[in-house]
Amino acid sequence: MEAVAFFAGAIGALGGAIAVVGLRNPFYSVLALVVHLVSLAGLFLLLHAEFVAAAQVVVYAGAVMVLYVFVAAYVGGIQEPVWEPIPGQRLLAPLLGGALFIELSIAVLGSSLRALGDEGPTIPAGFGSPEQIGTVLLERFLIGFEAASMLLLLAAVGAVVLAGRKREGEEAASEEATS
Amino acid sequence: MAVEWYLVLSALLFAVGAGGVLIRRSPLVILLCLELMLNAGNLALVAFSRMLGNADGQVFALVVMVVAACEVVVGLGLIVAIYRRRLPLNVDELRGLRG
Amino acid sequence: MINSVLWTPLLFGILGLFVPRRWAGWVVVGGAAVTLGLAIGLLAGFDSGASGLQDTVDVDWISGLGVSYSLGLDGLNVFLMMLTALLWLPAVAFAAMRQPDRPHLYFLMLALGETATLGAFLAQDLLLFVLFFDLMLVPFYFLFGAWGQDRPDGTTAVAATMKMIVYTLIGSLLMLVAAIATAILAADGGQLSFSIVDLQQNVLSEGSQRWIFWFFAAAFLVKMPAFLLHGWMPDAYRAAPLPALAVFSAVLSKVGAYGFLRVVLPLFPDATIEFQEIVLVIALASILYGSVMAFTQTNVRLIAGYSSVAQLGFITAGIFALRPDGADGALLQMVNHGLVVAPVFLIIAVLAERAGTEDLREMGGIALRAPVLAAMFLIVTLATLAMPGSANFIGEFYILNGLFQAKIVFAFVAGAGMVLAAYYALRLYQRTMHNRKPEPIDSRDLGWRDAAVLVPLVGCIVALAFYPQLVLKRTDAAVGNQLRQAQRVDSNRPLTWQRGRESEAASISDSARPSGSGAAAS
Amino acid sequence: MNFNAPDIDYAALSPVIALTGGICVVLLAGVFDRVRRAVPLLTLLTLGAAAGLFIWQWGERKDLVAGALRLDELAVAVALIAILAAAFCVLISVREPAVSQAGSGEYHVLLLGSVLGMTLLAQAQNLVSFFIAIETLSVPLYVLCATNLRRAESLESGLKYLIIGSMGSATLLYGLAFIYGGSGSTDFTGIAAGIGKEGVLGDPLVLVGIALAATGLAFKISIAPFHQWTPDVYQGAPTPVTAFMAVATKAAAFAVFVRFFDVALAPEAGDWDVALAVLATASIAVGNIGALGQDSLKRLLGYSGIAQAGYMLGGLVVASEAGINALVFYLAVYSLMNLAAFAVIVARERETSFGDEIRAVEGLGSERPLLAWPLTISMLALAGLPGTAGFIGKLYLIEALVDGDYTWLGVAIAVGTMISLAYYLRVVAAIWMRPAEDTAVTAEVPAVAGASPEADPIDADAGGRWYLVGPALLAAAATVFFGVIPQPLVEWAEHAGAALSQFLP
Amino acid sequence: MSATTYAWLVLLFPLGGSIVIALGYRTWSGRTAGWIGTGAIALSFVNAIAAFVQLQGEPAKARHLTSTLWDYANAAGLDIKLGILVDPLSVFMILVVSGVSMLIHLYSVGYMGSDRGYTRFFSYLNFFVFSMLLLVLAGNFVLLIVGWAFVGFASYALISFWYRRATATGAGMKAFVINVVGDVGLVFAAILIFRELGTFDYLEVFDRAPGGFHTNEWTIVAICLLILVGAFAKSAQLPLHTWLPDAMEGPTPVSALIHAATMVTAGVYLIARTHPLFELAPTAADIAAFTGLATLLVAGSIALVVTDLKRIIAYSTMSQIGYMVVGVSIGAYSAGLFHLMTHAFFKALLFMAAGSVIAAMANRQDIDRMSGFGRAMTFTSVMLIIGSLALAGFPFTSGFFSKDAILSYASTRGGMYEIFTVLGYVGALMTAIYSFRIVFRVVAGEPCSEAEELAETGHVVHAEPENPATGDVEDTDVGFPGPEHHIAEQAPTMRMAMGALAVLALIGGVLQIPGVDDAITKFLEPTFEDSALAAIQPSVGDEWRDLTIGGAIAVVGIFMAYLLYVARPASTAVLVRRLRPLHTFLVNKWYFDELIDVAIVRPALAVGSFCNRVFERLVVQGLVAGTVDVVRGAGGVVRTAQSGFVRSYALLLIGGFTGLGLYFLLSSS
Repeated sequence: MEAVAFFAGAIGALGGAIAVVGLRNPFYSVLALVVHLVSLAGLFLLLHAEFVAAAQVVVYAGAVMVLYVFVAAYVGGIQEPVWEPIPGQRLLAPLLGGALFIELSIAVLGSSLRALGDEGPTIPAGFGSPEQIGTVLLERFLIGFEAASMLLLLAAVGAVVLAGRKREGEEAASEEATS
Repeated sequence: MAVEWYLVLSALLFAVGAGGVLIRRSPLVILLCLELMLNAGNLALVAFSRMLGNADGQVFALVVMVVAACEVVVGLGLIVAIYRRRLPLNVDELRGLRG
Repeated sequence: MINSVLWTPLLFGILGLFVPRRWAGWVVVGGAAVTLGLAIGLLAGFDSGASGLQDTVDVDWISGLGVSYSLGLDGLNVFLMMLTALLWLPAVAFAAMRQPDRPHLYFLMLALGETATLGAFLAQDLLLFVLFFDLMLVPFYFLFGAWGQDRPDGTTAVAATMKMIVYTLIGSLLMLVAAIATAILAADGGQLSFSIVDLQQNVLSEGSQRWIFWFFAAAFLVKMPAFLLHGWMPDAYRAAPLPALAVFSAVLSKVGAYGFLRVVLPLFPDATIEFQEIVLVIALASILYGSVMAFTQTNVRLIAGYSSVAQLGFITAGIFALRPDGADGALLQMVNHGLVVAPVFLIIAVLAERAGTEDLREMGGIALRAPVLAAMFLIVTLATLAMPGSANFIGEFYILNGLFQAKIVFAFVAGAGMVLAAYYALRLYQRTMHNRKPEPIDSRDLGWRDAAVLVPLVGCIVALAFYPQLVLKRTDAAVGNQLRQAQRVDSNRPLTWQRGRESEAASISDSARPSGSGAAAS
Repeated sequence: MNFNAPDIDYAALSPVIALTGGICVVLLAGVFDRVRRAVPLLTLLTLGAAAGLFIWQWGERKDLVAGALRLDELAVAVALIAILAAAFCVLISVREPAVSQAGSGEYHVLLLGSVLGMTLLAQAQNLVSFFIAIETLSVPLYVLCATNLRRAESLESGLKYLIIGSMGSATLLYGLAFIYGGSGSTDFTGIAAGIGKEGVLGDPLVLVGIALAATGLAFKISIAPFHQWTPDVYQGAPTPVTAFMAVATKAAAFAVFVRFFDVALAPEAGDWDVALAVLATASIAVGNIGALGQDSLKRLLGYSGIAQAGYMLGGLVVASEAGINALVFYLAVYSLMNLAAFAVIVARERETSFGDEIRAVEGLGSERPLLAWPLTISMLALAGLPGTAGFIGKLYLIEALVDGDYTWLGVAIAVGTMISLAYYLRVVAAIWMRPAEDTAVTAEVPAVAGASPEADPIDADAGGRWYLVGPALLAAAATVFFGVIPQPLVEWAEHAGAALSQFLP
Repeated sequence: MSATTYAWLVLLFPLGGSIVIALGYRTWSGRTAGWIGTGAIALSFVNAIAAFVQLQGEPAKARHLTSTLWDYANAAGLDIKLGILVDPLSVFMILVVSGVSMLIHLYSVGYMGSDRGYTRFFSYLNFFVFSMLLLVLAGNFVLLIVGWAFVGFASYALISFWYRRATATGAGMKAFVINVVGDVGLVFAAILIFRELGTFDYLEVFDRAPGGFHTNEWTIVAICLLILVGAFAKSAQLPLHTWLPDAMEGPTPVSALIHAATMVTAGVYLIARTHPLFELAPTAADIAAFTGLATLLVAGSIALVVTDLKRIIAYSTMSQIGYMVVGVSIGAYSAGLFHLMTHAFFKALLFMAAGSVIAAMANRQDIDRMSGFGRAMTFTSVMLIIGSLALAGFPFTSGFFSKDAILSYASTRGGMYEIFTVLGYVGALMTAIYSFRIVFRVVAGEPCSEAEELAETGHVVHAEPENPATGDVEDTDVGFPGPEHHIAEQAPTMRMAMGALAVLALIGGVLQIPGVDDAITKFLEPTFEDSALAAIQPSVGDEWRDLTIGGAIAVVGIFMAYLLYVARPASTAVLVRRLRPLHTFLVNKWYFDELIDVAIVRPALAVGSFCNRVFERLVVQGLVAGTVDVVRGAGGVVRTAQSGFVRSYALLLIGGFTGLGLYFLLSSS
């Protein structure tokens, strides 16, 4: 049962990922990413990470993806030329991707850590529950938590700076550039 | 299922994401691919967390989600700024700086 | 006292920044004069019999790194200090009379150059030595680059200077690594010290000595410059402003040779003996190649430049004879060559002003109405070619003697250098001063101001010719000191003269043993 | 399940808190037109307060907030460097076009945010705070790089930095995940204990994790072959931001690099030291070679930064107290040297129509000696010539290297320095040995032929403004001062090394 | 005052004279400088006489006085003192040198009267005398080398005295460089002596030498050969002689003083001085003797054909020095030195007379253009004849006694040394012929136009000054042979000097007439007392036999010259035609210059040009350029990689990681 769930999730996550990379229209890529994220959330559930899975769906697939969709709609369809201007890139990119995968897999499979080979230890009830996560977060990772909030603030400020109100003179500059 | 499986899947996702950055030219899609890579990391973290029976990894994964969100926000902001500035939304054409 | 000698020039250089342009140069001249006075004071108080350091200053500078600010005088550097102080004065005065543009910077750099050079000679801490050794380049980079002349063929002064700096720093930086390695290996986990005297106590293993030796040698040989490493010299010499070039060629090149004596011989005796012949070959190649190049050049600066290559070859050969007579001669010759080359370049400046060219083929007949100039140049020329009767001859004689006793074949080859020297030096004199005067050349005698610069210098050459013992008396003890390590390693090398037959017998019995040096080292 | 609130040492956290408070204040101040002019001042005050509090905490060595952070001299030293760089950046940002583009409040908030990230990073002692801090450092920088929205280069540099930076973060994250998996802990000391165990030591999982983490960190400090963003981003970003980035990012990233590798990964030191040494050599080569023939000063400094990072990495490779001392010393010196140079570049950028091209400083020696000297000293110091702190820094590094049996890396530094002379001295030559370009004089006319239409307005007196000349002179004077009297700085750096000595292998 | 004090004074006056003249170069008007110079040398001569008197006052055994001023260079075991040795040999030399110098100075006061470099000339000339005296008085080898080099320099300075002539400066350079070769030889000799004996001091060296060396041991032979390099370079012996004929570019008094009377004989002095060493190395001594013999023959043969008046005399000088070298090498020390002295008299006289003639010819020196000066310049002609008679060894002139003393000694020593006697007579025949070739060409015959004008108007011809060697028109400013050199007839000082020398040349032989007296041998005895060879003395009968043969040969030679140049003037042309190859060979001076050119000068220049054009450019600069190119090329690679494509940066990042990861995987256990 668990295996089936895993493979379903894995296929969803992988398929989504490949679709993100492979689809020509960015809008579809965004949608594919949503599929990927949701599948991943399923895998998180299998790993007893309920809170993470929930956050994944709510925050990520929900909020963040909405941003993507907006922007994708705003900037419109972007045509990517088929012609590859960088010599060797087309050959090397998949090659390196493959090599990367092989290396990481060797690291995982070649590791002598016993725990890798089984499902993991029996875990107490409530592992991964919001309560436990909350406790760990506030007891041990308070700084991370606080910093993350500052980071969000800063990112918001950054987004405002970059995409926010139009400032005087900007139109003029952009007109100049187009003319 | 053994944790290995999750990790191998994570590695595959990481590689796919990396490959995507290498071959896609739309900054939007590149951002998506970066998401893929971070998510691969998250999967690994959660898998290890399961393996170790230790919730640290899950908390880490949550923090990574925040980070990913921040990167997305800033990245999208940049894309908008570039678009407003009437510059091509193709990373290959953004090569005024080189040499 | 020794501190004030070292820092006075720089102090005056900085003072010079705050006076009007016209006076900037003269302030630095004043500084050089004060320095010379102080240096003479030090020389007067120098105890010529002692072989150790005198007038020492030793304070912690960077205790964390084991570097101390340590200065001292001994027979090795007392005359090089004098030489520096002595030559800087006329060079600065010569420049001050000609009022270069941007005088503030110009004279600050000259002053900094003097301090750095004095520092290199006086430093008794290996790292301080390296520091000053590198620092010397900075002012000359500015002087050559900013006040140098571009060549019609498109080589700019800046490019030439750049080549010089990069080239000479190759060695210097390797030397920095080597110096650090020396101290660390010698400390062997204990208290780190760069003091040269301390380092002499713990000689490194032969393996370490080998590479460290070459790192140091690279720095010193490039600086001189020695054969094959002189690639920077032609361009830099052609670009440089002559007053700066005078001190550069006269004094800075000596730092390399001095470094061999001060650092390499006592600290790396095994490597020194091992590589003696290689260095000697380089030295001889420098003598021959420098001479041959000097007599085929037509640019007057290059003749002087290549002649320096040859002369420094002699000096190196003297040092690497690894005998007191050779080293004494080398030290004397350093002083002599400095005393000679500085006026040569100043005279070249004077000649170029009269001829409007620096090409030998377009010069001639300047002696016509310039008897004083001709006489000065003649004396300098004769000293350059080490005419017997000059102190230069005594220097070369000692060097040849040392070389002869150490490696007879090398001595004969070096002897050929003396003949070639006669040719190129005299050729320079003749082609500029004698023969017919091409029309545009202005044969004017020295003005009183130039004479005031040149005549005392030539006076020094003549005075030293009468009494070279002035130098030898003071160097002898220290030289013996520097060679002690090498002697210890190679015990069959006699310190002073022995009856030929006795030393022959000694060497036979030594070679009968399995390994003379190995036995001594254990 | 009962909740045990972690023990929070407010005194030790006070600098971080001050920074956070400052961010809020500045953000608010930026919103109101009345007080907007005071934003730079407020920023400086914030930085000053943080610096003061850090200095107050100097000498403390303790774990904070359940071991997430560690306050020690290394952290304080690096945080001070970052704050110093930020303060310089605030000064040289006055009248910077990018500030008005981004909005003064936002610009300075981002700056302070980045500083906050750096101070956290310097103290980070577990993987989560490490990762979040490095992102807090980076994300504002991505934005800052792009703040000159009118210039295509600025946006380009922002995007490039973001893409490569995120990729580096992802790699780092992946590595951290592996290390977490291998060691079972997120605390540095726990990791050290975990990977030091029999059976884990030398495990491929951990080693590949180290490789991934090394890649991510090496990217941050511009180590070849992960350096390629550096020249482009340095050149494209607004110059004050470049200055800040070049100095502070490097310092903070080095701090965590040291803490992570020399503490957490110390048991594996025998595996990573050679690899990092090779990377250091590669950086020295690539940085120095790439800088030759560059016409853009910022780009040149970018490449030079790659090379300098290579030198500094040596201090980490040897994993000794001396190495850390040397590294911290060099970081401080490196900051001074670069800040002086960037201040001058900013001045010339505003004063002439040549931007950051090397032409902009031609004839500077006779035109503006007060700018010429700092740049000259900076270049000579970067080249490691004696009389400047750069020489002492190299000496310190090489000494540590030789002491740690990495003499060949010391030789590589020497060789790299030789090559570097060619471009550093080229700048010096431009300053002193060339006449001023004619067009530099006609600075009043903004749109000279060939100038880009995006060219920022020209301020013909920029070279005389105190907030540009002052920092430049100050940094240059400090460079010379510590070149002549290095002992105080050496002692300062020695504290940093001593702070880690108990963890070192 | 002791002899050494006088000796120091002997040195002091010329040096002081030189400096005083030089410093006052603007002050001295007219002939003041000449008189100061002459006076200084005269004082020096007086002191030399005083030293001689003092030395004779000492007992014979104690006639080796040394005196040291100060330590010159004393370190590392090399003890070099500024010291002199006063013994009969050095006193003999200072007498000859200062005496002849004084007369030549006197001559120059007149002769150089209108030269614009007058002061400079006397300063140089005084300096030369100082140097020469230093050379002979030096008490150790180093000081000897100093003097040796100083005379070389003085010679250079005076040869290229008219420095605007390229030929003069070239000749000066040649002389100097060859002399430096000699110096280097001496330096090595000194160093080798020091290595073996541990001292540079003459007396100590001679003292230790017999104990230090076996006869003909390689070291002592090497030392002697090195000394010979010095001696031959200075004394113009084969193959280092080529500078001497060219040295005739100098003013004639210079040729008389330096290149005839004094400096060139320094080699002879040196061999005599170091005779204890040579006697330990008979092989070296024989080499010296045979070289001297070869030189005397070669030079004599060349002198028969060259047409430049001064060059004939120069070759004759070489030839005569050959005799002296033979003499001192085979052991005839006093005879050799006796010949040195008489040669100084008559050769100086000859040069002075030649100078007078040349002045009358407006500086032309080709004897083919001269004739018939007998009437126009009676005094000069008489002097020329006296000098030539002495040179030819005409009975009872000074040359007659001195030259034959050498040959007589050789025949007495016997064995292979007979060769020297026989070939020495052959040389004597040539000497007689060429010396009277001069006389007959210049004095006899129809007066040439210059002679005629002089005889009729009493004025010397004023021609457009030209370089006798190249025919170029001279630049008429300082440093060119002044247009009005004086002839003896019109200059009393010249006449005084020549007259004195003529007397000496005629009667100088009386000092040592076999069977009558042997003043020189007696006087020099203390110096050579330890010599085995000096003890060999030909019997009076043998000597007179040889003198008779020599006298006969001289008469025959003069007669042959008469036949060739006076009785049948056309016969020379016939001879030249008949013996064309021989004549060409001789006129080209046995092709020595060409040989040296091909063997040494050209290779050196070729090496120089190779170094300059190829080595410096390709290797030395190539080393730099190559490195720069490599670095630049690498820079190109780095900058190409920096393509601006962010994706390629990402690629490198991933690639870099892959490599790094691979390394870690490989290093994992």
